[in-house]
Amino acid sequence: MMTQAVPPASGMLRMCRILEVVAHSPVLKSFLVPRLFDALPGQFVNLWLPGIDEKPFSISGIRETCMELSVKAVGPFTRRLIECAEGEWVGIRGPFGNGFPLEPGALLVGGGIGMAPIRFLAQMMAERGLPCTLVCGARTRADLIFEPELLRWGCHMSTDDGSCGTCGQVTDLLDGLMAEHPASAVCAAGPEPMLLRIMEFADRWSLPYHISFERYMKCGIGICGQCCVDGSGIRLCIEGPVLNRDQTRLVTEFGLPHRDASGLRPGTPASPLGKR
Amino acid sequence: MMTQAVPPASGMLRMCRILEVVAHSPVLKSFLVPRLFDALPGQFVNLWLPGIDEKPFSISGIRETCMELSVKAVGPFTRRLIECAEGEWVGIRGPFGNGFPLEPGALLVGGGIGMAPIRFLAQMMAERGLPCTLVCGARTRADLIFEPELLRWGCHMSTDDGSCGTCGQVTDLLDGLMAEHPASAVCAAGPEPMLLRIMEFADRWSLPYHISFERYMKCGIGICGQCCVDGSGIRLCIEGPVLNRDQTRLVTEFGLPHRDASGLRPGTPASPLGKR
Amino acid sequence: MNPIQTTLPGLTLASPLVLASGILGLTASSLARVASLGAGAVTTKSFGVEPRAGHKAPSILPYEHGILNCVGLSNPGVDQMIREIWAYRARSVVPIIASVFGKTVEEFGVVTARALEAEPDMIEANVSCPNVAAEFGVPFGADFGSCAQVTGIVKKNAGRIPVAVKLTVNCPAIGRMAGVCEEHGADVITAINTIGPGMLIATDVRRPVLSNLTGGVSGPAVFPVALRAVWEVRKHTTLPIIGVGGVTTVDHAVQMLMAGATAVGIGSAVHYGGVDVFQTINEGLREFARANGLASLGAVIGTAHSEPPPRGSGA
Amino acid sequence: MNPIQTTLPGLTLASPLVLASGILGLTASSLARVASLGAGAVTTKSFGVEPRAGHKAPSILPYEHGILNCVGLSNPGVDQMIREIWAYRARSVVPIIASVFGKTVEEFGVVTARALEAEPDMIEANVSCPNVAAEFGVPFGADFGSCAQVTGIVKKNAGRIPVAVKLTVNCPAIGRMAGVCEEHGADVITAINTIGPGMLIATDVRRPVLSNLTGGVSGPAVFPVALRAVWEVRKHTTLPIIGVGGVTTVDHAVQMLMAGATAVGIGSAVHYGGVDVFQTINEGLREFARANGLASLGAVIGTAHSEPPPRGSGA
Ligand SMILES: Cc1cc2nc3c(=O)[nH]c(=O)nc-3n(C[C@H](O)[C@H](O)[C@H](O)COP(=O)(O)OP(=O)(O)OC[C@H]3O[C@@H](n4cnc5c(N)ncnc54)[C@H](O)[C@@H]3O)c2cc1C
Ligand SMILES: Cc1cc2nc3c(=O)[nH]c(=O)nc-3n(C[C@H](O)[C@H](O)[C@H](O)COP(=O)(O)OP(=O)(O)OC[C@H]3O[C@@H](n4cnc5c(N)ncnc54)[C@H](O)[C@@H]3O)c2cc1C
Ligand SMILES: Cc1cc2nc3c(=O)[nH]c(=O)nc-3n(C[C@H](O)[C@H](O)[C@H](O)COP(=O)(O)O)c2cc1C
Ligand SMILES: Cc1cc2nc3c(=O)[nH]c(=O)nc-3n(C[C@H](O)[C@H](O)[C@H](O)COP(=O)(O)O)c2cc1C
Ligand code: FES
Ligand code: FES
Repeated sequence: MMTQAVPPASGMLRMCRILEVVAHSPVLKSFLVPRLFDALPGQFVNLWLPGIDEKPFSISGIRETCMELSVKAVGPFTRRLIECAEGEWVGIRGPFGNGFPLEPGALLVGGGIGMAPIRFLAQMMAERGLPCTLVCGARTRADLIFEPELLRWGCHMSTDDGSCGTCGQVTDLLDGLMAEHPASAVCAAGPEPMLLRIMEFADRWSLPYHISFERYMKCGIGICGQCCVDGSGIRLCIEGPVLNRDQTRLVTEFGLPHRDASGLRPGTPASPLGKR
Repeated sequence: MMTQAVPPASGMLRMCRILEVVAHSPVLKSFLVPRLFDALPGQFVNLWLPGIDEKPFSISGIRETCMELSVKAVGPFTRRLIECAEGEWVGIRGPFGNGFPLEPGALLVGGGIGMAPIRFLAQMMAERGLPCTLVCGARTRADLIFEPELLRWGCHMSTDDGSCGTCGQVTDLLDGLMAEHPASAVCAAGPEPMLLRIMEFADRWSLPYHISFERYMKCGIGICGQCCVDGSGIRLCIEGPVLNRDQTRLVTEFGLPHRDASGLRPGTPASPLGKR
Repeated sequence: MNPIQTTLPGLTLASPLVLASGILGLTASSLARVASLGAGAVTTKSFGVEPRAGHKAPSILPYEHGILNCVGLSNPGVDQMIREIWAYRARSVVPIIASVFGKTVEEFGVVTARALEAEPDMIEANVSCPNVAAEFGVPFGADFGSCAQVTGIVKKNAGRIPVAVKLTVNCPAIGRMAGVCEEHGADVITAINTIGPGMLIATDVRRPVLSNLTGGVSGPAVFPVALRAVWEVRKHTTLPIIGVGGVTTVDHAVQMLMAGATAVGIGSAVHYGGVDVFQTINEGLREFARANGLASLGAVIGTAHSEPPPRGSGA
Repeated sequence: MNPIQTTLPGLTLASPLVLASGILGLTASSLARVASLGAGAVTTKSFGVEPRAGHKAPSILPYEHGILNCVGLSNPGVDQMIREIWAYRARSVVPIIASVFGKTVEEFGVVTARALEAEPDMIEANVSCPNVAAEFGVPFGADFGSCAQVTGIVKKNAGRIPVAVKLTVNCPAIGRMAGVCEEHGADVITAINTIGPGMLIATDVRRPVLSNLTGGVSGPAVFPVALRAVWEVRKHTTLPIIGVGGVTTVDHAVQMLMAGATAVGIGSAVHYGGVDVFQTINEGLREFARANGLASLGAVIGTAHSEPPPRGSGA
């Protein structure tokens, strides 16, 4: 009768005020909130706008007393979120997930808003004096967040329209960089087509890789099953969102439209596949 | 939302088997159970006989791996309890209460089954090399538990019938002892009439005293109010069972029949005292 | 001005914290001690016409997340409790609520009439006890009709003294039940009593531990359930509410106020925070008022109702 | 011999631990993973005829002693769930229970009939959803009549597949409710669903946190309530019981068995003990069997009923 189950505190809500808002572009902003906990690059939080909704966001950086989240307006929630001002109350639950490993000599690749966790990873590796090569891509210069910082870290950049760095896709840079400075591993976050090309690249060079996935999430604490990837059934909110090669290979839904809040994958036929 | 109230574990039930039964007399037995926790002399536990009832008992001693309870058969529960054999399961909740202070040079006085906590106190003071004078009394030799041990500690004894030690009441010995070796304080447990005489004695010699009280108890965790003494309202299961002079002086029900399980004091008139 | 002062019908409380019934509420001395330690009002143990020893021990059993109890309405009976309340009133000016119960509707009337002899500041009818007259002995508080009857008879017998009805969450709809009480004359709703009931089994001996097999659950485990109940009562009535159930922290107390409670009951928290819990939470509430620039905590009562969040997308 | 093997109608389970509905039960892969990690059976998320997004977030909110949820029966609908069960069956031999719900009695019938296409090992009717046809939309499981109707129609439509009815403790008397289910053809009782519901308020913003304001409570806080419910069901029926609610330790699981459960549901414990909780508790149960010289855990099922302790002295 005495075997105590101590609830891990991580899933519980904490309220805090937004300390500072940094606008990168009209649709891209970073929010500084108090550093409520320690976290690893790749881990994420659920951010609650009271009365609105709660959604997952990667931690994009941690400083002594504050923590940063970087948001791209893509739909109702994120559009509302980027209107938030300094001093507004938000709820935070987390940190959730596993995070990236810190691999000296790794190639860190971020695409679009996928730069958020990669920036935190680069920051932490720089702090610890671990060498790495940073590569980032976006559609246009306006989508590039953290630009000054990235330049300081000697980041290789590409934009689809050439408005900053190389013209083309971030993956176009990789083979060249690899030939110059062989990397030890690849850590990447970004849109799924980009991730697919990065996986091909890593396979080509036999590099270990660690890739951050996004799926619809609800609980963050590993019980609702909403974020389980087809194939292995691995929960991205616990065992992910960063998966390694072995884990990624088991994902059978790569590139398919994501399951929605009901668990349905858009586009799946309405009638069952058949009977045994 | 995160302010956690951590429940103190002390009120929770633990099950264990009786390790050994020591019969002092047909109505007096000691039970050795595993040492489930550390405790101070004067603290007590609630002992549950599955399916029967649960009652409070002082801890009468603690050794490396076991803990002792000493029981006198006085009613249905204790009569059943002393029939229990080695290997039987009992439930234990505790340790409850405050315990005696360890006062070097104190006079430790136990009467009847009140020897239980006093014996533990003597044991602990001996272990710590703290000097003390031990006095104990009983109606007859058959009521004297721990006799061999007491003799070893040079205990002064009295029995009402003279069958062991001085003939008379334990309190008769005190003035003489005090004249010989002035004590620093008195720690006592036993029947209330004896305690009353000890308090008078201590007042006469201006000695601090610490007296263990018994009242009807239910919860042991300070919420039911069953053990609150009239006057101060102090809870004997938390702030007691050991009270000092200042606390004892506030007890207005000293020597009255104890409140029963309903909270009623036997003998109180059935109609209210009157109106304002 | 005392920022944490609150009012209940006919009463001013120096603190919103009310000692809940059944906790340290058996004797004048115990009640007076709790009053002196910072309670804004104290409630007696529920009493009936006759003394009751209640169930055997173990009748109070903490588990990791709360406390189970089957004390079984043990109480020394109305005669003795009149004396205790009387003695309490000689010692403390802190308001005292007399909690009463009956096995029948009539008994509720009788015990209320008798309790008046002690001139308590409020009568609280504990309707969680089983109605021995009803089929299956369901509690008065689980049935709209019996709850109405009890409220009516207690109100009638209480004269000018305000009446609280203490509801259980084990009923079809606590908000509507509160509405029924309001219609039948209740001045205050106290919500909630223990929930469940629950059971714990000692596996080594393959037996339930509580002497009565089951016991009501209180303590931090039940806080969200109590908070929801207070919220519902507030939605359905305009009566002042004493919100009870699992309150162990300052934040819990503030949540209760925001859900609509005018006062906040403190029961099991005495186990978790000691008798100092009244002072601890009072200080926290004062600090909360200060930090939020509130002249009075009254300003937050019911505020969580004012902007209902949008409903989820599901039906 | 596997000492922790247990049986439910038509099924042999290698472990008494059953993944509870709504936990990791949305997809074939997730269910198969849990099965491979030691569950004796798995239950799908409850599904209805149509996909439902459920309530907005936060819809799942842990507090210190348990978890609140208002996911609102979100599910991809019967078509998709048939595919998932189908895919699961291609991957795992561990029995799968299809949990179904409807907004009306008829819908329960329809979804059951459709679910049969996937040939699950058991159908579990989740009667905790509100009956939209009833006054005040009380849940089917809170009303003897509606619960009987649902049981009847699900049983009729399930053909030879055994039917479990999953009861809520928010009903007048769960033991009698189980009796009603038994009379109307239920083969198994699953008890219990979440309790409460509960609410939590974020005091800084003076708002309830859950999008739907309130949510059902699960997790260790509710264990004693679930245990008592299982005990009552056992008292009133002879049906096998899947005991669910707050089980997070080996001792909890053993208590459930002793109270009368044949199998033990594991839900929120996945939060507290990780997905390894199945293996952890299985090992503990094996050790329990060994230490107690039991060839089979079956020997302890219901044993806490065999020697009812004497009643307390109170009435
Ligand atoms: C682990 C993780 C980390 C993320 N990190 C960031 C980040 O650092 N910065 C950032 O801007 N965005 C991040 N996102 C994405 C962010 O959660 C979505 O952009 C946001 O939820 C969209 O909500 P909406 O209402 O604005 O748009 P909607 O129109 O509702 O949705 C737009 C897209 O976001 C996805 N989405 C919506 N709700 C959820 C949900 N509950 N969980 C997961 N995906 C959802 C939808 O599937 C859709 O593809 C992250 C997502 C995950 C899973
Ligand atoms: C702090 C404390 C320490 C004690 N230590 C010891 C000890 O070390 N050894 C020992 O033999 N006895 C001890 N007792 C007394 C012991 O609890 C009672 O003897 C026992 O409860 C009697 O139960 P019964 O059914 O045998 O007798 P009953 O006939 O029921 O009662 C006999 C006497 O015990 C008292 N009693 C009964 N129930 C309780 C109860 N729940 N709480 C308190 N008193 C009760 C009654 O008031 C009565 O005076 C202690 C009591 C207290 C309060
Ligand atoms: C040991 C104990 C005894 C109780 N006795 C009574 C009682 O006599 N009358 C009553 O109305 N409530 C009684 N209650 C219920 C409390 O007043 C309160 O409603 C409940 O415990 C929930 O609040 P809490 O979590 O703060 O304890 C009792 C509770 C406990 C724990
Ligand atoms: C997030 C979540 C979702 C749930 N969804 C369902 C459901 O769809 N159908 C159902 O019958 N029970 C559902 N339940 C209830 C569980 O199956 C279980 O009965 C309850 O949580 C108590 O068990 P636990 O304490 O082990 O979690 C859900 C519970 C949780 C926490
Ligand atoms: S978000 Fe619920 S399991 Fe991952
Ligand atoms: S025994 Fe309950 S308060 Fe002391």
